[in-house]
Amino acid sequence: MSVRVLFLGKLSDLAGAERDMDAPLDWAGLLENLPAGAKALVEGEKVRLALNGTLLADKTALQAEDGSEIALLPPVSGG
Amino acid sequence: MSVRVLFLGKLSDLAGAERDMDAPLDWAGLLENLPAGAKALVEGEKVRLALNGTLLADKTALQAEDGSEIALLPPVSGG
Amino acid sequence: MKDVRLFDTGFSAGEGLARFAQAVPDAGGIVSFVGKVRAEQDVKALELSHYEPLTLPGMEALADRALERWALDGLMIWHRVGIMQPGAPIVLVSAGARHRRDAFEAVDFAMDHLKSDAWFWKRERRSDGWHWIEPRGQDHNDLSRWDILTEQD
Amino acid sequence: MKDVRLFDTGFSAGEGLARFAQAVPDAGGIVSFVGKVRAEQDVKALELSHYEPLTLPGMEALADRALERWALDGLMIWHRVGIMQPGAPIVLVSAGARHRRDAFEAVDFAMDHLKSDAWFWKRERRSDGWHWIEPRGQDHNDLSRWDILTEQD
Repeated sequence: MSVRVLFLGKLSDLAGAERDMDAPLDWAGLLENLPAGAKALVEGEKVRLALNGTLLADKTALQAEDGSEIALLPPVSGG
Repeated sequence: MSVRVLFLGKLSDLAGAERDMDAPLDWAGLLENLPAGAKALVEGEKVRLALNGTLLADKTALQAEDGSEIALLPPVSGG
Repeated sequence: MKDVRLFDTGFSAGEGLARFAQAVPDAGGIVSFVGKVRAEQDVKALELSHYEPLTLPGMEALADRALERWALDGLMIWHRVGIMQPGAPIVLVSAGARHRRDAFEAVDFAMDHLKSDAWFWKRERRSDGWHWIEPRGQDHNDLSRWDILTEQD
Repeated sequence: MKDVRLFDTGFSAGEGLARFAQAVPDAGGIVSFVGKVRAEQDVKALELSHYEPLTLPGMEALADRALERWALDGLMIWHRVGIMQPGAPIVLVSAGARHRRDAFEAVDFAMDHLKSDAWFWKRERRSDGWHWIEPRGQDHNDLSRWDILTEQD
């Protein structure tokens, strides 16, 4: 009963490339399981969240079930 | 004692690719030696004149000596 | 004709260009962009990471938007991911069209969006370790050009 | 690096692109345009005539203006003259630069000027004979874009 959480870009420096968290998982549960540095970034408006390959318009509405994949996506790199 | 006159683009259909004319040759002399169809175009503002590889700002100021080359240049083709 | 690919090993830009030219024999003009890892002082390697479930569909959607917006015979978008040495090709975009303006704009549009709007993260390895490359203001200016044009359409 | 040539026989666009890429190893981006004789209904051949004492110096001057105006590592302008079959390459322009915007603009600028402002005359052979190709309005619009930009510089 777990959810896989992927950390892209510089989030991977703060939280590792991926972590498994207990399912079901909502936004508050996700934040609780993050190291402080990653949590501050993930809470910010610049980090997007994809659930099973689809971007969420409102990441705070996250509801992840067992077997889901969450990706946390910081702003992409420039030119 | 002659001047070579080159006809580029569609002027070559009206006057052939090149003609030799008696030197010295000025603007009036050049026009006199052209067939009527070519003359009308050459007199128009769209045809440029180069003397020995240099464009004349005012083609009516032409003064060509023996051995000179005149090129009559209609507008270039588009795309 | 649409050819969108992600490569996790090196590709030859020359072969890609030749293949594309053969695939659009009727295009009067082909515009191409080849982007390589810059040989900068103290940059040993570049790593491009991505999130595949978004990256490839995003590139496909980008190609579809360009094919819809301009009159193209074909569009190719090839992109590397992984660790690359200086001088290695990262990206190849080619557009073939009857009129060169369409091909220019489509390649320019695709590059602006790949650089700023596609799911790639870059970091450089220098003598003191890896450094993430942050978003650049210029890229957002480049992107906003297209939004303005869209509003005027 | 500047490579400006007129060819009275066919050239390989692929070889030109490969040669240019080798000549500007430090350019992070290379933009290229390849123009070919369009395979149009009833066009058997295209003839491009020129006046060499103006054409080649004009192309050299065009390259110099582009090299002055944009930060380029190199610029290549290759152009065919003579009689060509449909599908044959007519023109190849490549610019290499550190920043892709410079390379895009330089190639676009060079093409606009080659098309409308260079000493080439074209005619097509159709089943009923040769037909001269007249100047096009679009080309003059394309050219005037650069004049406006110059005034704003």
